[in-house]
Amino acid sequence: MTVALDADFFRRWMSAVSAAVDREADQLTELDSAIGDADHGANMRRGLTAAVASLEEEAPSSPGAVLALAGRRLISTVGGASGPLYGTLLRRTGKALGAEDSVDPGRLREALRAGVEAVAQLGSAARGDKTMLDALYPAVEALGDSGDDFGAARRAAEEGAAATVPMRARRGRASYLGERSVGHQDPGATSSALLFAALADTAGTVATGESA
Amino acid sequence: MTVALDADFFRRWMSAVSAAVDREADQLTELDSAIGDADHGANMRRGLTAAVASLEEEAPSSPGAVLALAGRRLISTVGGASGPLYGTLLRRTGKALGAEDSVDPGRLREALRAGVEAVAQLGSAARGDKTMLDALYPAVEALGDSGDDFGAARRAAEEGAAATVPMRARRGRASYLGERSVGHQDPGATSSALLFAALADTAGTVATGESA
Amino acid sequence: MKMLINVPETVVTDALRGMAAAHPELTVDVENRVVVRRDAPVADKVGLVSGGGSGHEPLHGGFVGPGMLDAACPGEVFTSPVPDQMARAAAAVDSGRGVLFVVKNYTGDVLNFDMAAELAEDEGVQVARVLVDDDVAVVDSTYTAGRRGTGATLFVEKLAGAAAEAGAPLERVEAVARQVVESSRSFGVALSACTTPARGVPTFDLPPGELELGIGIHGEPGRERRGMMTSGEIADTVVDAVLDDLRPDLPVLALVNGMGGTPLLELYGFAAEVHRVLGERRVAVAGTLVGSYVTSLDMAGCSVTLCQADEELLRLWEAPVRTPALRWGI
Amino acid sequence: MKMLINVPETVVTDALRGMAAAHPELTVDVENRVVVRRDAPVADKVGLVSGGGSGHEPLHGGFVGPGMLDAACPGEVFTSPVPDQMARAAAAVDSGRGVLFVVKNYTGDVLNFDMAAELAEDEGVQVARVLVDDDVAVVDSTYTAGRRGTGATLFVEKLAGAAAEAGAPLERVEAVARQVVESSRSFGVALSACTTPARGVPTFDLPPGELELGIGIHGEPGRERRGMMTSGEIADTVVDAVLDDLRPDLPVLALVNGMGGTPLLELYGFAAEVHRVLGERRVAVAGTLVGSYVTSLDMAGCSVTLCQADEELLRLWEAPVRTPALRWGI
Ligand SMILES: Nc1ncnc2c1ncn2[C@@H]1O[C@H](COP(=O)(O)OP(=O)(O)O)[C@@H](O)[C@H]1O
Ligand SMILES: Nc1ncnc2c1ncn2[C@@H]1O[C@H](COP(=O)(O)OP(=O)(O)O)[C@@H](O)[C@H]1O
Ligand SMILES: [Mg+2]
Ligand SMILES: [Mg+2]
Ligand SMILES: [Mg+2]
Ligand SMILES: [Mg+2]
Repeated sequence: MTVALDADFFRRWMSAVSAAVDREADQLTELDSAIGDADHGANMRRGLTAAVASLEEEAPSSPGAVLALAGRRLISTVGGASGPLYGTLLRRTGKALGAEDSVDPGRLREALRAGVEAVAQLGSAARGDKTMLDALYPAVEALGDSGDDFGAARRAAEEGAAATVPMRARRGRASYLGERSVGHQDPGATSSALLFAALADTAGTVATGESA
Repeated sequence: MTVALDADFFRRWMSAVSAAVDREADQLTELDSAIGDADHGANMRRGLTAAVASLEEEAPSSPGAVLALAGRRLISTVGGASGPLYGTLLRRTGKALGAEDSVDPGRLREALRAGVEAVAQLGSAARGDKTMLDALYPAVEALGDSGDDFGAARRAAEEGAAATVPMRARRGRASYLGERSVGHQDPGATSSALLFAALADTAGTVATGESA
Repeated sequence: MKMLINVPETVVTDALRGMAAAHPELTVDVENRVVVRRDAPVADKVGLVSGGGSGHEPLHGGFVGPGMLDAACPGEVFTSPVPDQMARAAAAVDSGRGVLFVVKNYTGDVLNFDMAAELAEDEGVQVARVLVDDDVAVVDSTYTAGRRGTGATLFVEKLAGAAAEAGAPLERVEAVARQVVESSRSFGVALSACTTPARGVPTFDLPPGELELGIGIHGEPGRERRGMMTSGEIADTVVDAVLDDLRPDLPVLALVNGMGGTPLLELYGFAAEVHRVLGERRVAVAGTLVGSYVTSLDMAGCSVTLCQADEELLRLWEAPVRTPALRWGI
Repeated sequence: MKMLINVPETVVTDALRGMAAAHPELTVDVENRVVVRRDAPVADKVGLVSGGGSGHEPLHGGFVGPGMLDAACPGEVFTSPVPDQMARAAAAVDSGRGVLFVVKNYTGDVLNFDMAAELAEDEGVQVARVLVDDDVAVVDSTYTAGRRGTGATLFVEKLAGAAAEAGAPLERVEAVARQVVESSRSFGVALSACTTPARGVPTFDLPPGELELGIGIHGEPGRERRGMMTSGEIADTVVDAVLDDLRPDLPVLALVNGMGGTPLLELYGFAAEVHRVLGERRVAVAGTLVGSYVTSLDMAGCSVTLCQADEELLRLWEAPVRTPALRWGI
């Protein structure tokens, strides 16, 4: 069953990400303290809380406008590496979604692909560098051609995050550690997995007709 | 048996104090960290090491000169409260001993009495203030009229030091603690007990004819 | 870990309120997190703007004032500030002659300052950017995010600040900054980890009897752990690491920097050892600054930055400066 | 506890070697442990000499220079210096107009400075002495050694130093110093104990979740232990303790002082709270100095010193000063 995803769906997605990040903030910070600077949880929480507040206040009416606003808020409230990167992910995805009132999952998948590409370009990073990209790329692929295999995307993101453990970091702070970055899961890849888990949860409530 | 105490006796006394302080330095510092600033052991060790070195180098020929030199060295190497106080104790005692080649114990006792008085005056302190005076006064008294009851003086000094435990300090750093100074033994009284223990040990080797 | 704070969420704005109270010579916009010298924009002067995560104080806010920065933008603890801050700062200090962003080389700082530059340029401010990347503990290769920016930031801000104060145009101020970056290298050592307010426990475990070599200034672990060393041995290791990468044929300016939790008494003793090693290596020292200037909260440890200085840089170093943390000549 | 030292026995002389290396404007006699401003004795100027145990850096050596101290004498860590040091310093700085000893009120300091005064007077130097006793945590009565000297020492050295620099005679310099002492009070709080090099473990146990009120600057325990408080609550407690003893009807100079291990970020946040409390208590603030100036090695914590200042003291405060740790106007 293919559903049309409206602005409300995207708002609920963002709320679900925010809730998940709230719940997992300490865990994200813990991962970041092993190979980074112990702020990823606080960063994501601050940004998403601000984004959700803005979405409630401004209530943008299109999916594209929702993600673009959320992205802008991340950029102007997070700082660090994750602020511009996640901000760009959402902004570019939103831009690619255009101004329509609702989009189908295939369209979302293409937009996400553009968003992830923008992240890779902004951060000059590639798959295997032990970053959020190692969760984002496989997740977008796993959405499938019709773009609605949200469950697969969630699993792919989680596996992608787990697969960063043996990697040696080549981008971001963890790269300073050289070999010592091996053996730890990347915090950004972990938060990306939360992004897709929230997407699957949100889609699940749509598919079964539940309200959020 | 009354013996005449010569310069060599006084040098050996000072060496014995130095050795005792070396041995007990950590313990003195430990006591000082409870109600002071954790330096009494290092202070006494530094001063007595310097004093003994000077005594070896200059080899003063009279008991009075030995104590006066030791006292001056304490003053110029220790610092803190104990430097001027112990320095004054030894200098004044030395001065009171005069320039003779040897002195009898009764004379030493009178000289020590003058030295202890000088300490009390310099520090504006009295018995019961929880200071070195609480070991010094009883020790000098216990030397007896003939001044040769060194064993009794040692015991009196030790008891005097132990008796500082329940006192509330009224002089020195410990006084800052008010009621919280109660329950700890005064470090200066403890080092004074070492002074008299070393005197008894030195006298013991004289009495039994052992050499140091 | 106990801290002298209200709640972790407000440490940065609380500190800004304190700066406002203590430094009437600065304009502190607490809400927007920008510290600006009171007389900005100074007519006909290139503006110097820096910023970065908080927790490195006095860097950068303590370096705002005549002869150094025009504005500083503090982020959350160890988190780069957001573009809006730097864009606002640029607008506040631009006299029409352009603004130089002094950016420590971290992914977050680079990305956020780049975005800020776009915003500022949209508003008609000419922006140049210099990246500070002096930390030789990081191998500068395509396999890393490049060397980190640490102690050399102080030299860049002081020397480029003096050039700007003297009326140099943007290209010249930028060129001075670049020269300082190219002439400066640093290396740091931690004796203890630091504790961020948000986390509340040390960022890594450093057992008694061990130290961490090649640390950054964000509480990250370093590249290597070693048994405890004496101050003299640490000086040998640190200075040699720096000289491995920088072979000065001119006199150097030396920053003997405390990481925050190291007493000044120890730091001066370490400075003596640094001078000993530099003498043994036949490196002439033109000036030495000893203090905790580029810190990691309460981390115990030290870093050494050497900046090879020609006559002009030395002149710029001597030039008057008047900031909360660095002040001479005025 | 790890330290950046060689061996505990040489920490003081190592630090003096470092001061000598970093500060060519000072004459550092490492062997005799005296730090003197290079141009001493300054013709026709009263000499200002201070000193005390080491471990409080930058106090006192960091305050030697034009407008402040002529010489400083560092003792061992937390141990007053010996009389020979102060006598030597007095001889080095006396221009014939006499010397003022600035002495923090501790039994050891008092006794050693008194002996030094005797020695100096034997050499024909006229010596006056001022005792600094500002710490309201100690009840000043016949049952104590009197209030301790802590943060007010900075104000005494700065303000009397300015008077001396301006050419005031010994009695006047002494009178200024006394006025500052009478007008200043302090109170301190520890969040952690400090560790002396000789002992190597913290001087007292301070469990997580507790702090110590009314501490001195020698790692002594304070008078009272309390559950952990916020920065705002600490400011209320500390400022009120000071104002209990000092009821200013003039504006105050405020020193918001870190004990050594407290990050500047936290200290500025605390300064904001101190200002808030002073505002609530209707005390006007004429100037605020924030930093770790009178420290206890690596102790985490803070103290507040308030000095009620009339027009003349404010003028002396503004007067130029040029020392390693305090510098403005020149
Ligand atoms: N160049 C980059 N490209 C893509 N992702 C990156 C890059 N650098 C860092 N990241 C991601 O950002 C995460 C760290 O985010 P965060 O801790 O919030 O920022 P910071 O590193 O500035 O403290 C890393 O775990 C990684 O996934
Ligand atoms: N006013 C005083 N009169 C006599 N003895 C004193 C006085 N003040 C301190 N003391 C003695 O000095 C001892 C402390 O010596 P020390 O630790 O070496 O010096 P400081 O207190 O300066 O660190 C105390 O335990 C006490 O016995
Ligand atoms: Mg991080
Ligand atoms: Mg002591
Ligand atoms: Mg960060
Ligand atoms: Mg002492």
